Amino acid sequence: MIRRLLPHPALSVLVAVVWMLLVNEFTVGAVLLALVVGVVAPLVTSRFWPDRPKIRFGPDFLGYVGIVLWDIVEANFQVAWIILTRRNRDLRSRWLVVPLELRSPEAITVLAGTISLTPGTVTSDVSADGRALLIHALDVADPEAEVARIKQRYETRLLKVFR
Amino acid sequence: MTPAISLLVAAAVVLPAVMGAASLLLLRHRLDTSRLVSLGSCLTLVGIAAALVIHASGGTTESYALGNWRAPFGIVLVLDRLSAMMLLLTAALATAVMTYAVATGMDRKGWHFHPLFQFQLLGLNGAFLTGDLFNLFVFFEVLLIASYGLMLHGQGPQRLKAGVKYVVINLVGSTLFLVGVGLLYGVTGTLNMADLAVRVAAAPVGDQGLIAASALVLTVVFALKAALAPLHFWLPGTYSATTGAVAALFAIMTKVGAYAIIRTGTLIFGAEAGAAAFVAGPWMLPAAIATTFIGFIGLFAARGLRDMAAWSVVGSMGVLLSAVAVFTAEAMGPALYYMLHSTLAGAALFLVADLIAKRRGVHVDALTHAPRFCQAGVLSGLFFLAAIGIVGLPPLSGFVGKLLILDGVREAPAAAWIWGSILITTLIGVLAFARAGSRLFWKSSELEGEIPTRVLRGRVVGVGAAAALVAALGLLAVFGGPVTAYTEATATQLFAPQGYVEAVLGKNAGGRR
Amino acid sequence: MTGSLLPLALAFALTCISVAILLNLYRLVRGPTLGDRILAVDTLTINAIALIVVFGVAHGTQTYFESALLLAMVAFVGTVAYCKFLLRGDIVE
Amino acid sequence: MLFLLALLPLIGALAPALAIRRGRNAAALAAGAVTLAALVVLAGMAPGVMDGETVRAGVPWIPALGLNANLFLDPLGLMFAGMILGIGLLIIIYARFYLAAADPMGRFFTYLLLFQGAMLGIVLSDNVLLLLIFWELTSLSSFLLIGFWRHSAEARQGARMALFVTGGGGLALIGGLMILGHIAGSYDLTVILQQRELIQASPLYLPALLLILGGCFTKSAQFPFHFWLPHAMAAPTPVSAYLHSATMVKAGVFMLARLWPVLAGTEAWFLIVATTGLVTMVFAAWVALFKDDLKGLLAYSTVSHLGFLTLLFGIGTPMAALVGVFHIINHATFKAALFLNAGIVDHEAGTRDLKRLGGLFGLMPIAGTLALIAGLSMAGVPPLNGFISKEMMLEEAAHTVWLGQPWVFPVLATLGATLSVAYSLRYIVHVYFGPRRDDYPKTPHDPGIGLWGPPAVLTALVVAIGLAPALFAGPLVDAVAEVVTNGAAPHVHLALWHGVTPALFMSVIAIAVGALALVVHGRLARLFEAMPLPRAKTLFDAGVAGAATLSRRGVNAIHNGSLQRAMAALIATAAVVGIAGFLSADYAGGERPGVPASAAAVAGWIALVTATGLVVLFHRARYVSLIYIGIVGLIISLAFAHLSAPDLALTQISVEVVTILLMLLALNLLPKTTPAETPPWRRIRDGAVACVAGLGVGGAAWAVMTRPLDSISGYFWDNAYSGGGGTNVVNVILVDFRGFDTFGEIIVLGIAALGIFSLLETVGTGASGRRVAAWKPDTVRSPEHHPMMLVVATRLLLPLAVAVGLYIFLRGHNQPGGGFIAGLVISIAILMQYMASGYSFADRRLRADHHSLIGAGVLTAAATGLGSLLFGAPFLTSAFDYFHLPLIGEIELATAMLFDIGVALTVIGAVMLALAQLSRVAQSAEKQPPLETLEAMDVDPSRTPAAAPTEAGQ
Amino acid sequence: MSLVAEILVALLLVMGGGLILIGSWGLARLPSLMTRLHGPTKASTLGVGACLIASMVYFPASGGGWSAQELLITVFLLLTAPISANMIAKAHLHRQGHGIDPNPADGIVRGLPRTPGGKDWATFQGAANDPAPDPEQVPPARRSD
Amino acid sequence: MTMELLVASAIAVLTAAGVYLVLRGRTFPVVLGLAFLSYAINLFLFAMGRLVIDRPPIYDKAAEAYTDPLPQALVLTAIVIAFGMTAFVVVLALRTFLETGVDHVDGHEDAEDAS
Ligand code: NA
Ligand code: NA
Repeated sequence: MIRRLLPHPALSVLVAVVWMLLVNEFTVGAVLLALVVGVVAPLVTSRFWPDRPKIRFGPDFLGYVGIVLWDIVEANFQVAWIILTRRNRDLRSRWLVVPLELRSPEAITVLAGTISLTPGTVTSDVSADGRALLIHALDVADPEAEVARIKQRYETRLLKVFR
Repeated sequence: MTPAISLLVAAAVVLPAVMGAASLLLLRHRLDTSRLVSLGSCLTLVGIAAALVIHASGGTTESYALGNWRAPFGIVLVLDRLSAMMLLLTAALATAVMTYAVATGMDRKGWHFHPLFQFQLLGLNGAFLTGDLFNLFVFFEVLLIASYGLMLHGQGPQRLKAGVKYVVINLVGSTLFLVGVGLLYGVTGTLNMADLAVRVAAAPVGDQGLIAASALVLTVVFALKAALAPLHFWLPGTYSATTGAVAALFAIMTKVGAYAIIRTGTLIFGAEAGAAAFVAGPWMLPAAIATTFIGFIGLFAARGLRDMAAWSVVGSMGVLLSAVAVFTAEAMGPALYYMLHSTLAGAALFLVADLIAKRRGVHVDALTHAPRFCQAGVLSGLFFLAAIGIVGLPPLSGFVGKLLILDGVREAPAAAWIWGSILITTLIGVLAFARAGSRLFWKSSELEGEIPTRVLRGRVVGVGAAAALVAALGLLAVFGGPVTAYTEATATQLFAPQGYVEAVLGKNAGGRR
Repeated sequence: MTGSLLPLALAFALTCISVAILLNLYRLVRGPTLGDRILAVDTLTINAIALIVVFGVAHGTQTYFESALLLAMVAFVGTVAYCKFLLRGDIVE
Repeated sequence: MLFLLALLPLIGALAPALAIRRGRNAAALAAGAVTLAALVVLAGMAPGVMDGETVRAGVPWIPALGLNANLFLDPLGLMFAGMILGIGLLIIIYARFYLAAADPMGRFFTYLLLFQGAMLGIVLSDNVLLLLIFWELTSLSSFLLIGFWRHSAEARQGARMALFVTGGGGLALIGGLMILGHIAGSYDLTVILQQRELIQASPLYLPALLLILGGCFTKSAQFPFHFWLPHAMAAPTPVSAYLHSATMVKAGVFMLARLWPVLAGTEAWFLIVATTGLVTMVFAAWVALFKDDLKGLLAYSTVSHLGFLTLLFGIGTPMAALVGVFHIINHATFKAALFLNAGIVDHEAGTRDLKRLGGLFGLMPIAGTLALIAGLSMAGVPPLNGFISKEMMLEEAAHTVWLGQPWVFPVLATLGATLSVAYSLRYIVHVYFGPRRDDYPKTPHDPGIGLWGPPAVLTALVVAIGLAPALFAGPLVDAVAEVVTNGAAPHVHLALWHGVTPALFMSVIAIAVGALALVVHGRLARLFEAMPLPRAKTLFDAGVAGAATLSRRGVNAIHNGSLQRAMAALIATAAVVGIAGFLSADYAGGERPGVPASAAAVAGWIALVTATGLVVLFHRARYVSLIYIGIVGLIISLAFAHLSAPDLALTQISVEVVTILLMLLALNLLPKTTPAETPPWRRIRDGAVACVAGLGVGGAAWAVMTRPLDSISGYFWDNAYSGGGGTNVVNVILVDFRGFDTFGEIIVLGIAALGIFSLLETVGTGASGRRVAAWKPDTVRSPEHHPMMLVVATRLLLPLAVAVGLYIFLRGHNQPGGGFIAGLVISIAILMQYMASGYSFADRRLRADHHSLIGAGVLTAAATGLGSLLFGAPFLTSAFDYFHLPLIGEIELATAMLFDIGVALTVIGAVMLALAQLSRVAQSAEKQPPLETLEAMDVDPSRTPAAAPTEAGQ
Repeated sequence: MSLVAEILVALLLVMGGGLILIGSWGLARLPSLMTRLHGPTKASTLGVGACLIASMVYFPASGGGWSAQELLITVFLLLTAPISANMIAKAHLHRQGHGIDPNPADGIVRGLPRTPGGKDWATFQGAANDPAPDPEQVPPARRSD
Repeated sequence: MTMELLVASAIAVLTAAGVYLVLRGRTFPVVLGLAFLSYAINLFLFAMGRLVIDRPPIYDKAAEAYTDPLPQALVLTAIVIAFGMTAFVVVLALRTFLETGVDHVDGHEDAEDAS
């Protein structure tokens, strides 16, 4: 019953939070309505969720979010600096291949998104077997080190969040 | 407005809307029920419209405030002689066409015929009743989009090609409509037609250039619908490419344009409108005369009966608008009578053409001689009468209508031109229809054999619907006295727009909020 | 100092965004590839969101928030559709 | 009684059509009975009329027009009615025996009675408009009669020619009579006939006269409008006899007589009418002499005699008019008899060709005798009636001076009479006398009494009037002439012998020379052959064909079906007319202070103009112009946001993206580029039109924006919250103040979706089905259908977007948002799934029936509106209230919200129906639909076993 | 509004505006599409984010209600920007791989790195469960690889 | 430089572009032209309420002046209608192309030049 009513509890929470952000007022009525929406919206869209990723919303999750947010800010300034200062012919832009240990599409997507949002890298494609990401780096001196950094900094953490 | 009458006024728009939606929702796959509902709706509308005509013939104009908001703030429906008459005309035509469509089974040739038909009626009735200029635009769009669907009903390459042209040109027309409406609002600050009449009359001199421009732009839009040359290019292809029943229904579509010209031209841009007073007339008159000639000369360019019917619609619009463009009550009464006539006559001709085309196998409606076909006798008679009606020979209403117009415009400065165009084009029409009929019916008797016809649907009822329209032309002539009395009084009412303004904006106007 | 700092910052931000929009336009016109043009439109839309937000701050109103939210959604859908067309020709399959 | 008389043939016309089921005799009997009944009615009224009483009957028909169904019977009407019915009865009897078994007799008598009724109507009408109705009805019914033998090309052409000429004349007559009525102030003949001075003094007299004469001359086959009449001979002979002796062609003469009191007597009248009559008389008689076809000869003789009559009425003296009246009777009797006689010859001998006839007198003594008498009357030989009226005519001609020349009329009249003698004698001699032949197509003998009886009756009249004119015709002629001349006619004692007058000499010359002419007929015929006479039919046919071709070419050249032309015409007309209208009246510049533009606004403007320019420049590259146009939509949304229109911005933003999706979907199956095909001059022309239109609209916008506005909107501000229950005034206007607009608008959207559905439902059939089946992608395509990252992201976005949609919906009444935008947002969220995960994935999961959504949406909106009717308020009256709930606080419930739900449902239904249907078409175009085998994501490593990469990699 | 808040808002606005400008400047000046992708996806996103945070700070500080709506936009952008970039990159890879309006600056025409698994990148090979691509279908520009 | 000038000139440019494009011979540019005309007319209608910055038509105790809400409502209706029409005409163009194989508005290659 609960499962049928709340097919994706985490999603319900997310939707409820989003709703609260939207209505932007913290009253009992708003919270009640948020709960209703949090139940209803995933319910009506549950058919579009054939598989449910299992996510641990524990300290690993929060840690990951924190690291990514920090990296985003940092990355932006790095890229900004490159844009402002580096001459085109000095750019060491190249392709990187990140082999994946993650298997769930959701996890890979999160990793890919993280890579795109963080310093000088954009996820361009995934291999047809889903075991590697193709990444374009704006300015990288040592490709192997960069790949290793991505795997170590993001993928290992994600492996803990996505089970 | 008494409760009963206001209920009827509301029903004139709500009924087709609800019937259309209901037949979409519930009856999509049940043709028989759809047909019943559709026909029932048409007949009910005839009853409603008849009651409204009787009520309106009392001479008072009344307004119905939608949402209970008073004019000019809310949208009002206005019942006067003209709108009541147009409702009745529409309902009567729709009933005949719907009967024909059901009898011949053409409603099964594509999707959604019945909802589209009802929505078409909604658009027409809304356009005739509304007292708000922007709402008129909305209902123009309703009737246009429904007409696109109906026009393309059954499809096929020719129809699709013609459809593209019809749709695109009307979309540009709609854009122009908004230019006119917007400009008028920008200058006067209102949309209610009665209020516009008041504000245009009171507009400072410095605003009159813009008002005149908007009046003319609106006239161009309406003239496009009314197929006034040089805006008539879309009509022949469109009307001859669609099914007979739809073309017959479309006989009223051009009249919507004429209606809008008459309504805005007498109410908003009437005698009180300063520089914009009847400003469209001098532009329309030569165009209308040219349209008359183009339409009737176009009969010679026709390759088939449906082409001929389409061209004759153009010609009759020319005649109608010639009288309208004079913008006097003396000419408007005849114009209104002719409007009734030409709508029914055009529709009758389209139905007859369709009946003939259905029976001639591969020859369809082409003006070639081909072996005899089934029901040729009765159809030749109907063709003869419909042609007489269209061309304007006695004893049907076309002749009466033309006499009325000749009589009504005789004081106009351009009377000689109008007379000449009407009389000469009548002769051209006679010649063209005589050629066509002689080829279709007489020359064909030289040939042996008879075209085998597949099992024909609507042998009796389909022909009956066409015959009913032809008979209506006769009745319109026989009862010309009461009908012209009505149209004459309507014209008088139109040229005394104070009644309309008072009904919409006065103390007794509808709307309690 | 209060009261003059914010308008200056707003003016600066608005000017930056305006110039950014012109730079996006430059890329739009220059291309050279279709991808560049899609990217230019996408960026322009993102910049438009910033414009709306800064505009809201400048006028002290939050009435335009939904416009920004919707633009974010639409920029995404539009970009995806443009790209999907280049990849497959058919955006819904 | 008069109505009965007028309506009897018209209503009775149904009788033969109905009776034909009982056989030919029944049909003829019915027709005869109707005619006889009418004749009896007429006879009943005749004594009174002869006593000087005018029988009247009338009802107002269309008072607004002055068209009254007024009838009157005076001696002129009586004379004509008598001829119409009397000869009509004879014709009916004759026709019964004349027509072949194969001829559809019911139809024949129906047409004949219709024609008879129309003719009666003309002569009985006391209202010119009523008369015109009957006049044109004679043209129509004669068209049917002439074309009766529809399989014959001559009959068809003759019928058309007659209709064209007489119908056309009728139209001129309409003009003329209406002018006459206009001058006289009434369309009632009785009134008009009293207004001689007024009419002849009017500046409109001449136009009226010319138009009326146009009607009369065409109907009465006056030169140069005579040519239709001989071709009308293709009709069955009874028809010819009827139309060309007593009825149809006499209608023109009747009009001359009827209007004689008000029109005659002027110089113009005399010159036009008398001259036309004279020319026609001589010319037609000359041609008649050389016609080898019996009916052709009679036809031209008819034309000649009609000229004779026209001449008489044209002279303008009362005496001449009296002679005209007399000759109307005489001509009717002998000409009808002769036509019937020609029919007998044709019927019995099998030919009407004079060259193949001769010597029939012995074989057909009865017919021969009748022909001899009637023919001599036509020749004007005493003691027959034709002689008397011809004598009187010559007498009048002898005293007529034409343009100061006294000899013109006498000489030409005598020439006409001479020719008349010649062709009449030729008829008699070349048919009945001379050597008997053995090569007649049939074996001639006298017919039964059914065929010779009717002409015999007429011939008896010929003789009777000839011998005792004062007895048989005198009173009638007297009375009629009295009416025609408005009392000016002298009382004349009609007699065979007038004494030795100039006319007698002229007659003698005519008979002598005429007989001589017959003797030298062969030589004259060669002379006639040598004279190049324009062949009217050829000319007419060429004229009609030329006009038809010319108009066809002209019309087709203008109406080539090109949308571009139509569009250019529309836009150019609107621009020219609109600008001209603007310039035609005063314009004062506005005083409203402008809003300063910010740098961002200028940047936006530059972006807009640049993107627009890019689209125009590169519109042939279709895909990229869709990218450019996205910018335009974006900037406009920004402009709305900037200019205090958040609802508009939201709407524009969401509509924009749906439109782009739609266009991309369509572009997939369309050509990707537009060919360069427009010549430079056209581009310049279009550019010029575009610039004028742009300047016009932009200028109008400028003119309006710079002036102050006094609008009705203050009311909305005052009432939106108190009366509409919302703080977003735009939304309250949409769902409340102007909810009716919105009601129409959602219906437009719904219908558009239905139309799209109907259009695409059949795409798999016919030509388009074949094209879709043969469709090959015209772009290089990546093999990946549904990229993983996209699929995952859009799944997460869906519930969020739905929440956003709900949010936008719920707050619409008070803040920017509302049903329409919410509907679009939710649609976009669903469309995102379609795009990312594919059609079948999404469609399978979306179980809503779009049709039902549209229907339900419209019904919800309508039901909300109808709900107010229950409370006695008008359609769409809104209601709202605030409720206080524990914990939650105050909430507002408004019917407008319900209305907005209808809007949202319709929008979702319409958008989804349209786009889903469109993408379905693309699916059917794919050769190997990968849909069934594929999951939503192409790449999904969680599905692939760990060992898979190495296996699959090889 | 307090001076601290004003300075904070001003700083955020300046930073936001600056980052946006730099992002777009990158879009304008960088040499190839793949490099241009970096500018907007990062700088602009953060720039918008900065503006949004400025707005979040501004309204409560100026006496209006506390508002977190802006956060939602930021989240939304962070969620969608990588996907947009990915799709643009894929479209670009696909077209460059097939030599359609070639632009060698990205190194796509010269050859992309191979995948470790032996299968090609998804844009060129499609689904794992698709049959092996037809040799004819192999992008001509990449055959030399 | 005033907003009025910018808006009026933008309307002019959009109208001109729309007109030029609807006069083209193929359905696709014509549809683009219709879209431009729709943009132009929406702006035009909107401008008829005059230009006002930051006075949205929503009750606000702080604001002492508002924009004219009526043209905004009209434009909303016009946008929706134009959207429905555009969708219809796009599909009609596609359907006609599929049926006839030609995407010329006249159903065949350039009729106007042929005459
Ligand atoms: Na709203
Ligand atoms: Na529109």
